[in-house]
Amino acid sequence: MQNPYIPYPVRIDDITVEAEDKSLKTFKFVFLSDGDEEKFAYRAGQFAELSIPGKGEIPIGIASSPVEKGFVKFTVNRAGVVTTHLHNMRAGDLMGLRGPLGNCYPWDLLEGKNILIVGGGFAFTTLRSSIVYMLDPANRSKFGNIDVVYGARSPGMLLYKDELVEWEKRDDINMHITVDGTDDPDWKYNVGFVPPITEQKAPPGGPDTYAIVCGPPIMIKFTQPVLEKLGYAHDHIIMSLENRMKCGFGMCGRCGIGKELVCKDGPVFTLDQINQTPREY
Amino acid sequence: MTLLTIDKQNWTKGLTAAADQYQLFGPVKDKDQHQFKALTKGQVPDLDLVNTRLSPKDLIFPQSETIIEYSLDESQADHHIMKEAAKDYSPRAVVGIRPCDAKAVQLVKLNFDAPDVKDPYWLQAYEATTFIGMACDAPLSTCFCTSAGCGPYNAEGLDILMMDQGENYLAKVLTDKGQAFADAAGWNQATPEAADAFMAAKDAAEAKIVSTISTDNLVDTDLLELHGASFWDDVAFACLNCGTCTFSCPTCWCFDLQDEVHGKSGVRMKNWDSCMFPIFTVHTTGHNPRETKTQRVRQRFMHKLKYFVDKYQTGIMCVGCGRCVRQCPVNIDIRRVCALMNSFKPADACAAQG
Amino acid sequence: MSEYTEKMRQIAGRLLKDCTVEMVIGFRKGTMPMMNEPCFVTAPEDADSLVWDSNCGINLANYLTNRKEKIAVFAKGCDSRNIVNHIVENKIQRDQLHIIGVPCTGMIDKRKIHGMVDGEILEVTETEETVKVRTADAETLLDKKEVLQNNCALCIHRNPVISDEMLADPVEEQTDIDRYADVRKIEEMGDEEKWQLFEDLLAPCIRCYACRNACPLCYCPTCFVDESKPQWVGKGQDPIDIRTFHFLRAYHCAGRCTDCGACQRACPVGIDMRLLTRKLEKDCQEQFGWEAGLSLDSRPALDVYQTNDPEAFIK
Amino acid sequence: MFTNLMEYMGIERDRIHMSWVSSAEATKFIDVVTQVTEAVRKLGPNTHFVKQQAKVA
Repeated sequence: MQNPYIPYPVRIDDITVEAEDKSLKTFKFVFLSDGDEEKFAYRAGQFAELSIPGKGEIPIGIASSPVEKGFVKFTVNRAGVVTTHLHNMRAGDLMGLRGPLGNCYPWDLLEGKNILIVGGGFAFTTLRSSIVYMLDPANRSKFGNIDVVYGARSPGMLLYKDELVEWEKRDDINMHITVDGTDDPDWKYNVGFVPPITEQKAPPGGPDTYAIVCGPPIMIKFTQPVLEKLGYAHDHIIMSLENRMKCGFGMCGRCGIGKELVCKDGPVFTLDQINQTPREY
Repeated sequence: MTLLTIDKQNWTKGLTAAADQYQLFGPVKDKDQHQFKALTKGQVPDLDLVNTRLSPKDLIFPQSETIIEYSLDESQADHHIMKEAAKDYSPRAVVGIRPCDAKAVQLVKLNFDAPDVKDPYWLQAYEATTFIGMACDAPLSTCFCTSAGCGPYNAEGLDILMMDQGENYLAKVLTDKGQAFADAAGWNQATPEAADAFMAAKDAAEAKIVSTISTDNLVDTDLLELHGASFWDDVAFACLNCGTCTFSCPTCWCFDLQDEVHGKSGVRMKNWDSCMFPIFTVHTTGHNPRETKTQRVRQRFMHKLKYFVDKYQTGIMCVGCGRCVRQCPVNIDIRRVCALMNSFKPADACAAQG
Repeated sequence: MSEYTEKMRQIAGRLLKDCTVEMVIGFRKGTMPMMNEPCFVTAPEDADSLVWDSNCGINLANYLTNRKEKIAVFAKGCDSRNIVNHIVENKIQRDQLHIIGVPCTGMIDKRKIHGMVDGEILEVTETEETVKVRTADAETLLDKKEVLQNNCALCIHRNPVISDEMLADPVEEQTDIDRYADVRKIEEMGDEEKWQLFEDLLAPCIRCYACRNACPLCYCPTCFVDESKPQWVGKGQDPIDIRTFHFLRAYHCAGRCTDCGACQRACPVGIDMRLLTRKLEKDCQEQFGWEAGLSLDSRPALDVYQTNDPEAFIK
Repeated sequence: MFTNLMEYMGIERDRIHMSWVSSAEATKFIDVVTQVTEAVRKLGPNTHFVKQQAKVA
């Protein structure tokens, strides 16, 4: 019997500091045992439990993309016991990885459609995974227009800056990068919160256009009416929820919202689905 | 299915014989209450009881259970590698489990033995266990099993169902596992003619259940409207948010995962948790989706009487054992709450908001 | 006791009708013998749901913590002392409260009664002095004094220490009570015997935290057992973790505990954790001459420094 | 009070020691540590409040 509680042993291969305040680091893991990487086959939007013996586990969205082989990446905000410990670990240290867990963005449904991605802060991780997946030469033709609105508090808080610059240069993806504010005179992108920038830049909704939204609650709250105004139906707005989790595969019971479990039935839900559950997330 | 008669001398002898092949658990008297415990060889479970204080769910789902072991000692080759803790899943039998508690195991099984993912610890313990039930001829006034999808002679989840006939026990062998246990115990006096006596006793016992609940409207009531009903503050007011109801409940399965380290070696364990506790859902940011007592109390009742009903379509997540009714320190009564929920009309909610 | 109920309903109705308060906190009839449920009433016509008898042992001060409304609350002697604590500790304001004092002759202990009769108890009725217990096949008349909660039997503050109106004339206080005979007995034991005593006492604990949550003193937003940074106590069923919880919780209540008995009453497995809290109560009395919750003008003993505080423990 | 409670639970009195030592009182500090060490040595290894690997199922 496959034991879903036992993590795959992994080694920290590389650590990148992402944010200027050092609260965000990206961890690149490689699997210690042959075959584990294949078993860990995932799709963009799924998460995994980063498992540190002696400290515990933390559910984190997978930031690397299924088209990237040989490693998996997670961007982690330093907050609680486990993430603080993780931030103090070094390349070469051993730990565990349990997953992939949860559902993913509905890629079969999204095929042939225009995609609007709206992201804020460090919730950009699974969105990065999605963008890399869609931009892969083998996949790009499967999707229509791709628009990305991504905001952070300041330029220094944006994740994956090198990639953002690269994507800006491409003509098969429309990037709308924004920051809440900056005193950098050389800043050549948008300034403003994500919702108004979405209103200005995002394409209108329609049967062939889906929005994927991921960010802090306050951003989601104000982005939702904007998308409605732009003509996005509730079943065309796709969101990824967070709740306190332990097991990650639907046993331990704590992440339930109504009859849905965020860890197993989610974390990805359409706004339509969310509207049918109590808002206990 | 075979019907056996076991005279009471043979009962004790049989259990002693079966103890060679099975680890036996059964109710024993512990101060003012009964509790399920491991039986020493030759020890006879005390079947003259009402309901045990805690359900026997911990025999399969211990309150604290080590699931993973690891070493943090970097001089060891396998340091920081997390491994399944060694467990004993040799055959065990729980003797004298009540039909309500046995049915509860089947409800919990829906969670731990889902089609797509299994909890190996729960499932292996479950599979190793033979359930030998004792029908319930003297229910309490707080028992409401017959209207909770169960009953004093309910056989669901049992391998053997026994009834007390004074001089002897009548045992219905329901499964191969049950037959194997009867063989190990040497119980082989088939008495098919006793079937009528069994039926009569069943009817008599069911007639003794005086407390009932109604659940007929729960399925068709809108989930969100019930969630927004106006009675939750009143229901929750007295609640202390302790874990008594959830810990004594045979169908509550929520748990926590915790690491503990001693020196250089550590374990990860599963501990019972409770939706009554504020920290059950609190995010690292401090945000708590179920911040208030009312929200937590509502979660417990909605889970048992609505979410579960909608999710599995097998009725409510309650077997009517009455433990939470009897043990709640402030007398919050699931029968009363169920009545409120079942008779809820969405118009009430509108009026309350209006 | 039925006079109490009648008067309570009248008072509650009056206070709600004339808008003296927004809510009244009391008890309603329970669904089982020897159980009542704490409840609130906000409409005058609902005042008739209130009841009073010897099954109102839950401490209602526990339901006042951080409330913002204007509240009328029924208070036994112990409840009133905990209300004093609450006011002193700023958990509620004095002017928010209309305290209706309930002189009390003790609450009955359902565990004791269960132990004294065979079979399931179907009905319990009481008079001033007696408790009548009916089971399926017998009726037993018990002396109420014999079935009081242990803390009530030892109570020396049966009358409320603070109130805005009284439900009845004060009852006679018990005198010549030896509150600490069992504590002294433990003090005289050897170390191993003591250790074993608490090992046995706490063995049935299931960590449901009913004792903590029933206690009006335990209002910390996050209890030390629930802290994760740092984590003070293991979360499993290890006996050391269980003991750490119980003795530290008791210590946090030192100089504040009124021995209302809510913890023991709430415990689903019948642990007498008052053996810990009363030891501290005894020491507070001996070392500081302090009894908790008697006056709005003084702070708990461990909250203040006085030059004559004993300091023999500092070597 | 704390010491009393510990003793009440079965922890030997001499295992618990409370002192005020100022940062300037080096010699007092040495004395206190020596005293405590002696007292505890006399009592032998502590057996209570020592958590081994969690004793659970």
